[in-house]
Amino acid sequence: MDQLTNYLFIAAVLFSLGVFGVITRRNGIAVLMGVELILNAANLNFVAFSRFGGMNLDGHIFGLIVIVLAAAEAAVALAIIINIYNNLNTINVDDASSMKQ
Amino acid sequence: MEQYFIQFSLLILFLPLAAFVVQIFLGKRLPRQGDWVSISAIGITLILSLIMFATMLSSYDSGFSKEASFTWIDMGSFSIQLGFLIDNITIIMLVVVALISTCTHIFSLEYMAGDIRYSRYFAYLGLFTFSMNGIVLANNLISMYMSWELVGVSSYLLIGHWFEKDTAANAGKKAFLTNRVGDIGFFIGIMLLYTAVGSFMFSDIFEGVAVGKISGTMLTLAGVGLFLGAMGKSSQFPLHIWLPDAMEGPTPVSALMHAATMVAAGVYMSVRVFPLFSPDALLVVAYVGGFTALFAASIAVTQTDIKKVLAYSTVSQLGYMILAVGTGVYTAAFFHLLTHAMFKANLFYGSGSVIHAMHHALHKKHDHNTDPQDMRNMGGFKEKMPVTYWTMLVSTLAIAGVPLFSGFLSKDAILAGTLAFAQHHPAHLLLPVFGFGAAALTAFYMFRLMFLTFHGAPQMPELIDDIHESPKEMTGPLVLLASLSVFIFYTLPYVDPFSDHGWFTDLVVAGDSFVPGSIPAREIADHAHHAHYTAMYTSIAVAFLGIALAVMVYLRKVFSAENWVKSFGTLYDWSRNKYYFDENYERFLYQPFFRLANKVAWLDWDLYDKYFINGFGRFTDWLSRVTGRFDFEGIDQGLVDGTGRIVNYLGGTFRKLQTGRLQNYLLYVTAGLIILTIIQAF
Amino acid sequence: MGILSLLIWLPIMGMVAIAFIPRKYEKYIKITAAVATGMQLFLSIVLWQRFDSGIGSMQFMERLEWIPSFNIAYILGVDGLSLPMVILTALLCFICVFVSWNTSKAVKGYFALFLLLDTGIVGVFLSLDFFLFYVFWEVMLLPMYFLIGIWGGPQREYAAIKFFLYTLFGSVLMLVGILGLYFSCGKTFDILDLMRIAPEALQGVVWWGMSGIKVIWVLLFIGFAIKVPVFPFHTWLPLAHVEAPTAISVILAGILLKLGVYGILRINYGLMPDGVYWFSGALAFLGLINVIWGGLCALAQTDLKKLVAYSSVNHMGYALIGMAAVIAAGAANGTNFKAAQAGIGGAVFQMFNHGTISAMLFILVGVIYERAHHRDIDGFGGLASQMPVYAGITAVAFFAGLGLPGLSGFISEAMCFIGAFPVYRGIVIASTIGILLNAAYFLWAFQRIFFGELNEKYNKLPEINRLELFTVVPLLVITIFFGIYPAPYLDIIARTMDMIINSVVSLSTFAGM
Amino acid sequence: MADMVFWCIAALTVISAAFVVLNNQLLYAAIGLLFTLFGVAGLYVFLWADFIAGVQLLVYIGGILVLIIFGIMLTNQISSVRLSQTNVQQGVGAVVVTWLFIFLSMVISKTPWLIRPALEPESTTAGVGTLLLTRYLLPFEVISVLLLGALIGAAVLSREGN
Repeated sequence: MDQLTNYLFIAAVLFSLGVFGVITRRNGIAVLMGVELILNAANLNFVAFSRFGGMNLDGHIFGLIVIVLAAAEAAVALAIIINIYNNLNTINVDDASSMKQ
Repeated sequence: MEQYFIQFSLLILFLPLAAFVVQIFLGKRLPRQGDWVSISAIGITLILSLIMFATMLSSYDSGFSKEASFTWIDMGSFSIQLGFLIDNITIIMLVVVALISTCTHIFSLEYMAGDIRYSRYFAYLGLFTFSMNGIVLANNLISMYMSWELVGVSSYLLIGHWFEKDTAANAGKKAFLTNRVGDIGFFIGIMLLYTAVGSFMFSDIFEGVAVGKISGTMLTLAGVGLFLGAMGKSSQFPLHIWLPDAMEGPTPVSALMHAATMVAAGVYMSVRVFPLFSPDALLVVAYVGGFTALFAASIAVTQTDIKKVLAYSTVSQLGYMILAVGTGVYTAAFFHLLTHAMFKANLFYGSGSVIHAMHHALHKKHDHNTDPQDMRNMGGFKEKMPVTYWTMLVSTLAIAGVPLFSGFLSKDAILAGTLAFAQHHPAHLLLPVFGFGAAALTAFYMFRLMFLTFHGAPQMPELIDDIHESPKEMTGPLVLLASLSVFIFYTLPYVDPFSDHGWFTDLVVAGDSFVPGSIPAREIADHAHHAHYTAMYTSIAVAFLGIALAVMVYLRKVFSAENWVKSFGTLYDWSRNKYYFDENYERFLYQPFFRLANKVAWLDWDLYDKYFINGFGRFTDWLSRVTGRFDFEGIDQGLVDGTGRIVNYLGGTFRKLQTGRLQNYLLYVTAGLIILTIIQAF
Repeated sequence: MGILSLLIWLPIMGMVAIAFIPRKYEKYIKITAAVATGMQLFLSIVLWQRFDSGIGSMQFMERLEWIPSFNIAYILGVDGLSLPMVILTALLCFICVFVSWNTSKAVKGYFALFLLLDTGIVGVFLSLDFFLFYVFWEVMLLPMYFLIGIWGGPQREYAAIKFFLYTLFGSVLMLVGILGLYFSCGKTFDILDLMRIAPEALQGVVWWGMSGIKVIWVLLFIGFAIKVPVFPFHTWLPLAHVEAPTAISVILAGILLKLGVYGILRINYGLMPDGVYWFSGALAFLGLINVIWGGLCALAQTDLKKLVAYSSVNHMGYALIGMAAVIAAGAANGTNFKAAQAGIGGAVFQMFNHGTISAMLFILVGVIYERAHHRDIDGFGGLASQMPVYAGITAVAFFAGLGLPGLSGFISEAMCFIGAFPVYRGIVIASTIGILLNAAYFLWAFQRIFFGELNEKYNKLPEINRLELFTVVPLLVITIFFGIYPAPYLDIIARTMDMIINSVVSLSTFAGM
Repeated sequence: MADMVFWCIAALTVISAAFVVLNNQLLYAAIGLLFTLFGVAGLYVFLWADFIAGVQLLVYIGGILVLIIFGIMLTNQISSVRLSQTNVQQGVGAVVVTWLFIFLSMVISKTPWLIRPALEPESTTAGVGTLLLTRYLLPFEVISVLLLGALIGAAVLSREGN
């Protein structure tokens, strides 16, 4: 538990799973959840580097900012999704293609 | 009193200006259109001048002189001082200006009554008096030049007083421009003197001339330059053309400016700067003056317009004065200026009175086509206008040079000086010929004027009943000035009608010229004195010859004027048409000048600008078209669009990868990333 | 912020304020412009009060770093040469706001551009850094282009583009000259530094076989000469003056032309005294051509505004002749310091006087144009009886233009002549013909417009109104005041003129060449 | 003991994360996300990041997750049978992601990480607070403005009848 690589591996797993989710899911909300996983992986890395880099608190700050961004992103994304749903009656990202050429 | 002279001068100078300002801004709103403002201002001026005159007479000091200056411009090195120079000449001139100006103001009360620009007229008179006094009082060339030009402007404004008439407007412009020609010479003279001496003050300049800071050709040129100014203002040949035209102005103005004072400014200036005229310059002065005297008299002989006769007579008399300056007897010139101012102003007032009467008579008959100034329409006015007749007769006798009258004294002094000059420089015999010839002609044409106007049968009998003597405002000045044409006023305290010896000759004594090598004034005076009797007898003889001729032709009709006209055909035509000066100036000076101006303007605008400057524009335009073509067809169509077409083709190929599905892209990205790292790793 | 900065930036503040006023409140826009320029005028008078005329060098200096890597700084200062010009600018701009009070086309844009122009002009007069000088010089150009091109007469686009190209051509040459100075004089744009360095640093500089001083002198001279305008570069002027709206003609003639003379005196004379000796003969000769050519062209015009425009060409010729007189102070010409002072003082005074007189003339032309809707001199006649006050004021303005003593133009013209006479006798004598030409074209025009029988078409023409009187009378008063008592003006400039003369005389090595 | 707890939490995190991306029932996936987030918070504690852990709990679980569940509820009629979804390109995705994981693992294990000696664990709250209000004041303010903007934007976007 006192090894950097352990945390990095866990973060790598989370990241890979998040990417997989984003690539494969068709439901917008599910895609969003994949993004949350990716963000958590990144956050975990930040904090881990902070801990093993001499308890430098800068990493924590970045982590905080990422959390805030995630919150903002989630709020906006969900608002968009609900809008799409209200207009198209679906939340599948492929179906929302009226802006496609 | 002498200690107050500077203050007096200030008042004399600025009171008329104050009247001018008041009249311009308030004139129309004041009761009686403010004429009383002008009259009281000029009246005070006259009183102050007379006080100064009386003081001068009581102290009886020929060397009196008082000067005051102040710094007007001071830039460190370059500075200009302005100031007053008050000596006996100044005081006499101030009295002349104030006196004639006052008479004119009073005369105008009636003459100009009911004029649409009545207050404006008085305002301009004030401006004129101010600037004329400025010339008189100046102790330096700059303020003299400034006043000089201002006089020109007031003359312009007054000649053009009835500007609705094109002739009046033209005459004003002509007067100003002709004067400007002279002024350019004046200014060049000033610059020559300043460059050499470094000061504008008369005293400094004279000193500089005396020590030889400027001499030889330069001094002559400077003198001629200054004299050119005098020629313009005093209407000397060949710049004489403006004065007869200036008669378009109101007659009182003609009396004040174009007879007595303004035109005399040239003479006054020549008298002032006489000490710096080099002998060569003086010769130029003498010939111009002498020629003008005879030349103008010969024109006056045939004129029929009463004011034109007087105008040419003025030109001729001014020529006399200039001649006197040129021959060195400049005090005689100034003396003639003084006497001439009185009798010529009087003659103009007289003519004004006649014209006034004619005008009213014609007005009553509703006749607007007959020229009220043409002597051929007059005749027999003697009984109808006795005051006018007698006063004019006195002045005519004076101008003709008949003993007992002022003109005799001054003219005699001039002729004596001229004769003496010719005796000592026999090469210049022509000068006295000019002088005596002009004297004979003067006597002739003046009496011709008198006879045609007042004697004989009325030419227009239907008018004669309506011709009346003018009111007191007009006859008052006539009587005053006529009485001042009697010799006694000039010879006191002596009573010899055949000698000019009097207060004037005692108080105004010629000083030596400052030009090294000139004849001393004492010697000139001696020469003139020796020539005095010869000149006197000759001048009396020619005067009576002229008068006799006039009597025989126009009164007794012994000779027929018509026959003379026939036998002198060409000469008569030339004289009648003023030797075609106006026409020739028009043809050889003005017209070519305007053509030049139009050519230059055409060159500037239609050639230089249109073709040369805009040519740059056209060339650039052409160049830009060429480059534009190259740009479009070569670079744009070939290179740029070629690239575009290739890209278009490739895009068509690769577009199949574009699914528009974000997740596909993400997959590609991830896959690409991995492939890249694999390549990197191995 | 010093008083000089305030003077420069006040109009810009006014412009910003105008930008926030909605388009429809035209009245408030005009009032804002009037307040901005009025405050500027007030400040310039304060500046004049606090100015010490006993000192010839720069006063009220301000200095801020701007672009240190190129030695570019924000340097302002005022001396006897620029102070009167600043006051004149402030005065004319203030007056011009009222001249254009009745503008109805795009009022907001008009006044905004006008204030920008104001800033540019004052900036040029006050800046002491060459780069800043150039920036303001260009700032001035652009609003002028739009003001002529949008609010002008029928040929406005043509006139505007011509003005623009002409001036831009000059600016480019000037920029090359500036860069030449920059690189040959120790890489500084500070004019005061350059004044010390340039005369020596430029010694012996040779470019392509030509003396560096001569090249830079000519480049800068052409740049300024176009503004003056000197003879072969003058044809933009009649067109631009004729087509521009009245207020802009006033600014053009009243101030912009002075920038040329100012530039020559400040830059060419200050930085390259050697060149002055080399060029002064040509300068006087160009002045002569300006006088005669401008006079003859004016005589031939039938358009009143064009006549006044050509009279500007004529009048600026006198200033050029006066400027050339500065070499009279040199040893080669008998160290006639008096003449040099008279000449250069006359030239600088002529700048101011022409500024007031030509401004007056253009305003008066505008007055008649607004009533009769044409400017054909022969198309009037007899107006003196219909509009006596207008005729009287015009008469004074015309007389001032023809150099009548008692009005300011006379003194400056006379000083120019007197100063140049010892050095250029022939040229001065030839150019006195100009005095006659002045009188001829002004009096002839006056006669055709005002004298004779009243033209029946115009028997209902209204007299000049109060607003127009308000714009003309201050200029009239100044013209008369300085005509009678020029000392206040000459006191301000005298010491600075001494400095210019001394720098030309002492730093110049050309005198012996 | 601590080791075991660590591995348990690590396992919980990874397994529930896999559940999130693989389960077809959206609601279950969301529940899985809940556990993942808990697990990450636990890991933070092991990394001595007490403040971040707290924030993780408050913001992620208390805010974002609730928001997501709301989203799911609102976009699927309760009456409709399955709150489910289908997946695409699973095969290719799996291959690519596996490769990605392998690559990341290689990077992690081969990199000579520079490890600084750790200090005694202490509360980071004060340190983070100080940093936020000194060195990172501007980013802090910017991010708060961003958050505010995002919230307002979200509110505007989801307004009825838009």
